[in-house]
Amino acid sequence: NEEPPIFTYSQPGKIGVNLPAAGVAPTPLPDDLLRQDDLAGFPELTEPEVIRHFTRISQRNYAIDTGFYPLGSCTMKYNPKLHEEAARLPGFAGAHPLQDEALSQGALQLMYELQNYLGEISGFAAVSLQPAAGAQGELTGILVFRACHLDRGDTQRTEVLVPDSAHGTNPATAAMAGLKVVEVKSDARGNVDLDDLKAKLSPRTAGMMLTNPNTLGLFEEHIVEICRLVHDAGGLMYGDGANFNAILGIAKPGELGFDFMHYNLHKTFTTPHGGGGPGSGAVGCTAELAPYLPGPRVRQREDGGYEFFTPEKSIGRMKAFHGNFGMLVRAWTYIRSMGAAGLREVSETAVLNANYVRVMLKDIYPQAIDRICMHEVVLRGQIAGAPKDVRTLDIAKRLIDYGFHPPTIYFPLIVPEALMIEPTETESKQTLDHFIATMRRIAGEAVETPDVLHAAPTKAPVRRLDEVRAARQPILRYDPAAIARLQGE
Amino acid sequence: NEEPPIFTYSQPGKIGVNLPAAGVAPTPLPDDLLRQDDLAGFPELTEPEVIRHFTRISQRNYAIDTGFYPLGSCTMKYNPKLHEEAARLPGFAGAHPLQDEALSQGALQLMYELQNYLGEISGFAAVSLQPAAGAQGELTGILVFRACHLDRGDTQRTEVLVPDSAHGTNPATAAMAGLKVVEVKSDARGNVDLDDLKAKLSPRTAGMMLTNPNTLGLFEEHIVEICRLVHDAGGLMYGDGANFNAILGIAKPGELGFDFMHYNLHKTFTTPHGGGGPGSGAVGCTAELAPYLPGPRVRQREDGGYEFFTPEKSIGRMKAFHGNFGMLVRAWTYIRSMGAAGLREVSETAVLNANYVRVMLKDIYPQAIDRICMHEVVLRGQIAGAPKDVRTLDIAKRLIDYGFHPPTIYFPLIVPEALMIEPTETESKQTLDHFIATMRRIAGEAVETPDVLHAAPTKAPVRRLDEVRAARQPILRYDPAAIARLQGE
Amino acid sequence: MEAGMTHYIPITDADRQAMLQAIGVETIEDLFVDVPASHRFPPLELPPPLSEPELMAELNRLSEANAHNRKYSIFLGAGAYNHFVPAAVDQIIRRGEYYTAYTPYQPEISQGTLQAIFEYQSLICALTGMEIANASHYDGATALAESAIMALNVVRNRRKIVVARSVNPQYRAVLRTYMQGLDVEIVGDENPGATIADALAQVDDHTALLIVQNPDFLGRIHDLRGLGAQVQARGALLAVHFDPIALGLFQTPAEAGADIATGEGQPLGLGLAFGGPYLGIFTTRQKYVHKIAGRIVGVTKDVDGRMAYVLTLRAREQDIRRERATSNICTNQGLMALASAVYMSLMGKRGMRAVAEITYHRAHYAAQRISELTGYRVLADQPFFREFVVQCPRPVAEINAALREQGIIGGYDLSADEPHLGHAMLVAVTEMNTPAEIDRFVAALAAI
Amino acid sequence: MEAGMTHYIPITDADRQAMLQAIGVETIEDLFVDVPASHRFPPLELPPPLSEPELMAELNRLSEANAHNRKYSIFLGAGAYNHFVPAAVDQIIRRGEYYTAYTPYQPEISQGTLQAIFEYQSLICALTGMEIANASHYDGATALAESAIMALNVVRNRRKIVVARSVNPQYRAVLRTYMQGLDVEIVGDENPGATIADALAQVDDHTALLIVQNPDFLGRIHDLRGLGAQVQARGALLAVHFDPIALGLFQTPAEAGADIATGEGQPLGLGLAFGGPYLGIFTTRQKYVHKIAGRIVGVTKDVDGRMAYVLTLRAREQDIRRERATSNICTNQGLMALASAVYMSLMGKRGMRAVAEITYHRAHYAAQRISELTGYRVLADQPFFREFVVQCPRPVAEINAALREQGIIGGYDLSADEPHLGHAMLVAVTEMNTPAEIDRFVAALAAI
Repeated sequence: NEEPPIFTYSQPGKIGVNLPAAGVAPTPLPDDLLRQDDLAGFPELTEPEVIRHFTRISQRNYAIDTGFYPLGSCTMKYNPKLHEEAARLPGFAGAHPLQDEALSQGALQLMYELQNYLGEISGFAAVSLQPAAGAQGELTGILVFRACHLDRGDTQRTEVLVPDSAHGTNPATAAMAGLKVVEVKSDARGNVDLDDLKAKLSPRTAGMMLTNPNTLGLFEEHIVEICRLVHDAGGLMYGDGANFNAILGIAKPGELGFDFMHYNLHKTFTTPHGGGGPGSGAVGCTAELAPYLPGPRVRQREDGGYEFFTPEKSIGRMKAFHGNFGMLVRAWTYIRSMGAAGLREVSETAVLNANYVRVMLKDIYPQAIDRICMHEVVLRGQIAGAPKDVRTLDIAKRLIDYGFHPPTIYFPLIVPEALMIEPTETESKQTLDHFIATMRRIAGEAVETPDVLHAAPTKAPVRRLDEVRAARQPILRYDPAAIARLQGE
Repeated sequence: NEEPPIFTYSQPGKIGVNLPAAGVAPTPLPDDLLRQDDLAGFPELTEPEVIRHFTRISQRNYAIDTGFYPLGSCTMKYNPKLHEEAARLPGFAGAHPLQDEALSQGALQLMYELQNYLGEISGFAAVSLQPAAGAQGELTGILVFRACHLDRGDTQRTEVLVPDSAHGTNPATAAMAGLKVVEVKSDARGNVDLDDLKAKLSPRTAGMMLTNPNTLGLFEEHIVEICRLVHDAGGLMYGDGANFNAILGIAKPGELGFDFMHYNLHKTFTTPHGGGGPGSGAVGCTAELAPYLPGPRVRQREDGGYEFFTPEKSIGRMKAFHGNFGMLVRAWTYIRSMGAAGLREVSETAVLNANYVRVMLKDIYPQAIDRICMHEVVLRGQIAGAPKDVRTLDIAKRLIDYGFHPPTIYFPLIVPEALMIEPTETESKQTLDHFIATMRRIAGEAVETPDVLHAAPTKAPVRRLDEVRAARQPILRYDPAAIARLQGE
Repeated sequence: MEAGMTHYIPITDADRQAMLQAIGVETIEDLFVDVPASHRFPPLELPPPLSEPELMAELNRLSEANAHNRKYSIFLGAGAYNHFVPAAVDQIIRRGEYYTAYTPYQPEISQGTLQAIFEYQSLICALTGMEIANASHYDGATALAESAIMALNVVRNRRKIVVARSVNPQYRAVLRTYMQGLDVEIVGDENPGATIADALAQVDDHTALLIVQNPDFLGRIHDLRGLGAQVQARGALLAVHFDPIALGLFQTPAEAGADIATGEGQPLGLGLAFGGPYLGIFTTRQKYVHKIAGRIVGVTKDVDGRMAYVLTLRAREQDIRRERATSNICTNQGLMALASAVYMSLMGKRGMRAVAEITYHRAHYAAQRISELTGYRVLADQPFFREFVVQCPRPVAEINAALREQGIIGGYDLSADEPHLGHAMLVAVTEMNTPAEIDRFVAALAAI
Repeated sequence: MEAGMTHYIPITDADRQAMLQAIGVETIEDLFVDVPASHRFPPLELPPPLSEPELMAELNRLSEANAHNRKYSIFLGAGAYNHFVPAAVDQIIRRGEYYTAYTPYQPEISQGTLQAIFEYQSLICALTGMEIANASHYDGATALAESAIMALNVVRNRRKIVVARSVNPQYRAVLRTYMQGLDVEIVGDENPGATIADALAQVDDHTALLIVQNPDFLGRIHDLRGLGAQVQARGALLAVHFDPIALGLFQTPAEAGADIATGEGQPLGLGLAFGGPYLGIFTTRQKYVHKIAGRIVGVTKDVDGRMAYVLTLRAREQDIRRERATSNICTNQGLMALASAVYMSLMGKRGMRAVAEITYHRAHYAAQRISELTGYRVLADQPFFREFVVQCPRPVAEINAALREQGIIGGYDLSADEPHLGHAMLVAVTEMNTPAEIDRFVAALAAI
C-alpha cells in the first residue's frame, strides 16, 4: 500500500493536459532571459498517473470524513457538503478579485452580510474579513492596538499580557508586532490569576490576549473583571476566537468586555481545515477600533449597492485582495443555514458532548481542573497502576490502532501529560460511547500490557517515525540519492 | 476497518437534510390512502454520519483510480476528469428531458454530433443513442433484425448464430427476443469455424452475433467471408462492440460487412463503469436497417436547428426519454478531445500493451491460441511444475495481495483455466512491467509455496468468501437477526 | 509526438520502441496484419481535436444553450421530477473508488460497492414494503418491462399482459418493444379514460400479469388495497409501478398486495440530467428470488468469519445461464443505486415523509390557485400527489411558449397521449417550487 | 426538535437527556453557570435559517450577480490570472481525505497530506531552482512580507529593506503593514518609474534585503543575473518575487542569485476565486533552513524501516518557540499547495513550458494588434511576458465600462498606482484568451 514519490513515474515526453496551440504568429523569445536548465527535475506524467497517485496517497490520511477527530483546540467538526458546492459556483470560483464593483455585487453582498452576521454573533461593531488565518487575525488585532495607542499619543505601551495557558500563536504574534510578551499565571481553578494579572498590568500594557473559553476548556469565571482591570490600566482586550465554538448564542465577547477578536472560520464556521489550511481569520472589534481595521471592507451605498472602502486610519492591508473569499462563502452559508437558534444548539451540543466525555473518563484519566468544561476537556494521561513509562503519547498512538484520531496532547503546557479532547457537536453519542470505551480499554492495557501501547500504532499506514533523523539529516525535497541512503541505513 | 451496515447508526429523530416548510396552507391528507407503517426499518441519520459511512466503505473498493485493472473484455481504461466536470454543467445536469426542443438545442446538437461521430468511426449510416447498456444495444439489434425480416415478409428466420466463445449476453439476448440460439464452433486459430458456420446457416438464420476482435482477443481473420456467408444465407450480421477499443481507426465494422453493432460508451469511449453501471449501449447500423431503429433520434432541421424524430418503422422505444444522456456528454467530449489520430493511437496502444504482456508472460502462462492478439490476451493459468490444485482462481486471488485487480478468469468458456488480460492504452510500461514481474513471481510461488496462493488474498479488506452460504441462506436485505445468526455460526 | 495527443496515454516513444522489439515486430502496423488489408486503417472524418480549454468552452456553450433548473422554474414532470439533490450525493458518487470501479465480481476488493448496493436493496425494501430488491435496472420503464418477463416465467403458459391505461405511455411503449418477439398479447390500455377497474376486468385465465401505476401517469393516487388478492385469485401476478417520493406518505405496493413492484428512482437524488442516467427499481417477493433478473448482493462470511458482502444467486444471470437466462441485463445503473442510497440515508424516515408532504401541499396549493383562474379547469375529482391535469383555454404548446418568456417551463402537453382531455396540461409541483414561484406561475397563466 | 435544525448534529433529544443525567445536571443551561448571568444567552439577530433548496437558490443568485470567466472574456490580471484549471485538480482536492483533515501532526495517519506537501516542496524547488521550500504562506503578498522578516533575522542589526517600485503595490502595502511594529525603514519605491537599478543603488550597509519582482507588476521581464552577487557583496540578501507560470520559460530566481524567492501560486491551478484562497510560495537556500518560517515536511523512516514523511524542524514554529518564533504562522494554505502540486504534476516539464509559451505569444499578438490602433500606445520597450501597459485615449474606467457591455473585462486601471503613465491600462493575456477573443477585444477597443 506504499506509494512512491510521484517523480518516480516520470518519463520524458509525457504530459497530463491537452493544451491549445498558440494559434498566433509566434514572437521571438528573448534568448538571454530564458531559463537555462529546461526545468530539470520536473516530472513528466499523464493524467491517469497523477490521479492514481494522489488518490492512493489520500487513503493514507485520516480525516473528519473518515472518523472521529477529537483534536482539542482545533474544532474538527463536520464540513457540510453543500458548502463545497456553493464555493464552486461559477460566479464565486471564476470571478476576478479586481473586476469592477459593478460586476461583483453578489460577492460584495455576501461579504457585507457576513461582516454583519459575525459582528452580531460576537457583539462587535465592525468586522474585517481580510485576515487569512487565526494567526493573521491576531497580528491584525495587535497592530490595531498598537496603532490605536500611538494615535492617542501613547507611545509607552509595549507589553502584551498572555496567560501561561495560551496558544503559541499569541506570544509569537506579539513578538511579530514588535511588542514584549508578559506571561500571566493561571490559578487553581484554571482561571487567570487575578493577583498576578494586577501585578503585571502597568502603563506599558498595550493589551492582553485571552482565549475564552481558555485552553483548559474552561470559561474564565472573572472575565468581566479581567476586562475591566485591563481597561482600567489603559490596555485593550484581545480575544483569541479559537474556542468560539463553545459560546455561539451563549455569550458575546464584545459584551463581556473584549475589544477585538478573530474568528477562525475554519473552526467555528465549518470551513474545512484542508490538511493545514486555507483558513480564514476574520476579525471583529469595537466601534472605537474600527477605523484602524485593514481594508478593504464592504459597506452598503445609499442606492442599496455595495462597495469596498478602506477605514480612515487603517493599519493597512494584511494580504492581497479581499481575504480567503472561498472560506467566506462557506461561513456565510453555514450561518444562513443554522440561524440564531441553530448556532446556539451548536454550542450547547459541543459543550454537552465535551462534558459527557469528561464525566465518563475522569475517574481514570484525571481532569486537569475538576470543573464543568466548555467545548473541550483537558485530562491527564496518568493512569493509576500503569508503569511510569506509559505516557500520554503512548495512549494517543494506541488510539490510532482503534481507528481514532488522537486528541491534542501535551497542551496546554501547564498541564502535565495533557490530553485535550474536543468532540464537537457533529459527533453522535454512539461515537462518543465508542471512544470512551476505547479510552477505558486502553487504560486497562496500560496496566496489563503496557508494551502494546509502546509499540502502537501497528495498524496505521506507518508506525512511529524517527523524527530525530528527519531533523538531523533533513531531506526536504525529492532527492533519489538521499532517499536511497536513508533506505540503505 | 470494517464498517457496519448504515442502519446501525440510526436513531429516532435524526435527519440529514434541511428541508423547507411547505409554506402554504396545508391540504388534508387522504387518510385511507396513507401508508400504515410509518416507514418502519427506514434509517434516521445526519449528514456527517452518512458521509463518513459511504466514505469509509468506498475505501474498501478497488478502482481504476486506485490501481491497474486488467479485466479482460471490460476495457477498464482511465475515465478522464474533465468529462465529470462536463456532465455536471448545469445545462446538462439540470435540463428536463421533456422540455421544449427550443430550450434544448445544446443537448440536441451534442446528441446529433455524437450520432455522426459514432457512425463515422464505425462505418455505419445511422446511430441511435437510446440503449442504456451493451446488452440493451444487443436486444435492439436483434429486434431490428427480426423487424426487418418480418417487414420483408420473411417469417421463418428464427435462429441466431452465436460462436461458442461469445459473451453470455449474446445468447441471452437472442432468447429475450424470442429467437433460438445456434452455437457455432471456433477453429484451432481461434476464428469462427467456417465449415461449422456453413453447416448451421439456413433459411431459418435471422443473423449472427459476433464480437470482433473476439473474446480470445483475436481478430477474425475471415471476417469478410463470414459476413458474406451470412448475408448470402439471407441473415444479418450483428457486431458486439464490447471490443471496439481495439480497432478505432484500424477497421470499420460497417465496411467489413457488419449490419449493426452496439458501442459500449463505458468501455471504448471512457465513460466510467460506476461499479456496475450506468453505461450506454448506443447502436449503429446500415442505411437499410435505419428505419427500424428505436427513437427518438436527432436530426438537423433545414434552419440549422435540431429536432427529435422517430424512424418510420421503429421497433419502438427501448427505454424512457433519450438514453443515458450523461454518458453521451462524456463520450462526445472524449471524441472531440482525441480526434481521429488520437483515437487511432488509443487502439494502437491498447493492442501494443496487450501484445507486450502476451510476449512477456506466455512462456509461463501458455497463450490460449498462439497469435498476435488485439487489445487483450487470453492465457491459461496452467503453470508447469505447479500442483494440480493451483488453479487460475488462486493466481487471481494472489494478484490481489500484490495490489492488482485480477484479470477476467474462466472466460471465454472454451479455454480451460482462462486468464483474460486487457491492459488498455491508459497504463504505462512501468505498470505493465510491474504486473508482468508479479505474474512471474506468482508462478514461482505456485511451484514453491502453493499454499500461499490457496490462502490468498490476505491483504484485502476481507478474505475468500463463503459464496455457498450466501446463496443457500440468502440475506438480501438488512436483517439484524439473520446477520446475528450468521456471525454466531 | 504531438503535444496534447497523449495526456491519457502514458506510453512514450521510447517505450513503444522497446515494446515492439520485445514483441518482435518492427512497427505498430505489424500488429494489425490480421485485419484485411483492404479495410485496414480507414480514415476517420472527425473534427480536429480540441484542447481542454477549448473543449470546456464549447461544452459550456452547449450547456448554456439549454434551459435548466438554475435558470428556469420547472412545472414539468411526466416521469422526471425536479426534486432537491443534496450536495452530499454528488460528493459520494464522484469518489473515484466508486465511479471508476467495475461490477464487483471480485468481492474481496469490492466491499465498498457491494455494501452500498446491499444497503440500497435494504432501503428499497423498507421504502416499498417488498421483500427483495435487485441491484437495479436501466430505468423505470425497463424495470416495468422486466416485470412482464418475470411474470411470464413465473406464471407458465400464460401469454397475456394487462396494462392499465394510466401507466406512463413511454413505459407502455417500452413494454411493447420488449415483448414484441415473445408471442405475448398486451391489452388493457386501448381506451382513453379506462380505469384500473377496467384493466382488472380484463385479467382472465390467460393473463400472467396486471400492471398498474400508482400514483398514475396523470398524478392520481389510487387505493389499491385488495387488488393483489383479486389478481392472484385469477392466477395472475400484480405489478405496481410506484413513485419513490410518494411512498413517503402513501400506500406501498406491498399494501396493494403486489407480487412485483417497480419504480423510477430518478427523484431519489439523481437530478434531471436530460433524461438519464436514471434508476430502474425492481422488487418482488422472497419466493421469486430465483426468478428475479439482474444482480443481487447478499451477506456472507469470509474464511476468517468476518461478515462480508457478495454478488449471489448468480446462476440466474446471463453470463452463467446464457440462452436460458430470462434477461440479458449485465451493466446496470449501479452508481445511481448508490446515489439513491445516499439520498435515502440522508432523508431518512422524517425526510422522506417531509418531502412527500411539502410536495403534496404545494401541489394542492398550485391546483387550488389555478382552479380559481378563468378559463382553466383542474381535474381533481380524485386524490392526487404532485401532478394534476389542467384543462387550458388554449393549446398547451402556445401556453408553454408564453411561459418560457417568463422563465417558466410549463407542464406536460397531454394532447398527443390523451387527446380526449382537450388542451390538457399535466402540471408537476415539488419542494423545489417555492410558494412565490407557484404564485408567479399562476400569475403568468392568468396573463396568457 | 425542529426539522432542519439538526442535520449536522447527531445528538437526539433522548441522547441529550441521557447525557445530562450522566453529567449530573438537569438542563443544558446548567452547563453554562460559569458565564456571567447578565451576559448569558444573548439574543442573536440573524435572518431566519434557510433550508437547503432555498440556500442554494440564494447562493446561485449571488453567484450570478457577479461577472465570471464562463461568461466574460477576462483581460485583467494584476496579480490574479485566468489560467486553465484542469478538472483533475478539483477532483483531487475535493476528496474528503484531504480537505477534511487537519494539519498532519500525527504522521502515522497523515501520510497522504505529508507526502503531497513533500512533493509540492520538491516541485517548487525544481520550478524555481531554489534549494528548499516551505509548505506555504497565505499568499504571494504575505510570503513576500515574510521574506523581510526572515532577512531581518538572518542579517542581524540591519533595519532597512529596499523594495523596488515595480513590485505589486498591494504587496508593498502588506510589507509595510507587517513591518510597522518592527522599527524598520522601507525605501526604494518612492519614485514613479524607479528601476531595479535605482533600488539596488539604495542597498547600503544598513540594508538587510532587496526585494524585486520578475516579471514585475507591469509585466516586464528583467535580466537579473548577477543581481544576487551585487546585493550579497553589500552584506544584504536578495529576494525575488517570481511568477510560477513565467518560470516555464524564463530565468529562475536561483539564476538571479536570490537568497529568498517568493511567489503567488494562484496561477498553478487555483482559479480566480475572487481573490482567495491563493497560495504563498516561499523558498530559500538550504543554509537558512532554520530561519525559514512555516511548516516543512521531510523524509524519514518508521521503526520498521519504511520510508515515511513527517513535519520536521518544528523547533522553529510558534507552538514550540512561542514568543521567540520569527513568525506566528500556523494555519497555512495546505490544500492550495496540494492543488498546485496536482497542477504541476499534470503539466510537467512540457506543459509548464507550453503554457508559458502560449501565454507569451498570445500576449505579444494582443500587444501588436493593440499597438496598431489609433489612439492606443503599447509600452513595450522592455521584454514582457503576459502583461503589458497600454496608454489609452480616454480614462481606463470609461473604456472598461464600454468593454463590459461587450462581455469583456478589460485590463487593470493603473491611474491610482502609477498616475504618471496617464490613462494606462495593464492588459493580461493567458492561454484562456483565444486568438478570436483577442481579436474581439481589439475590435472593441477600436470601437470605443
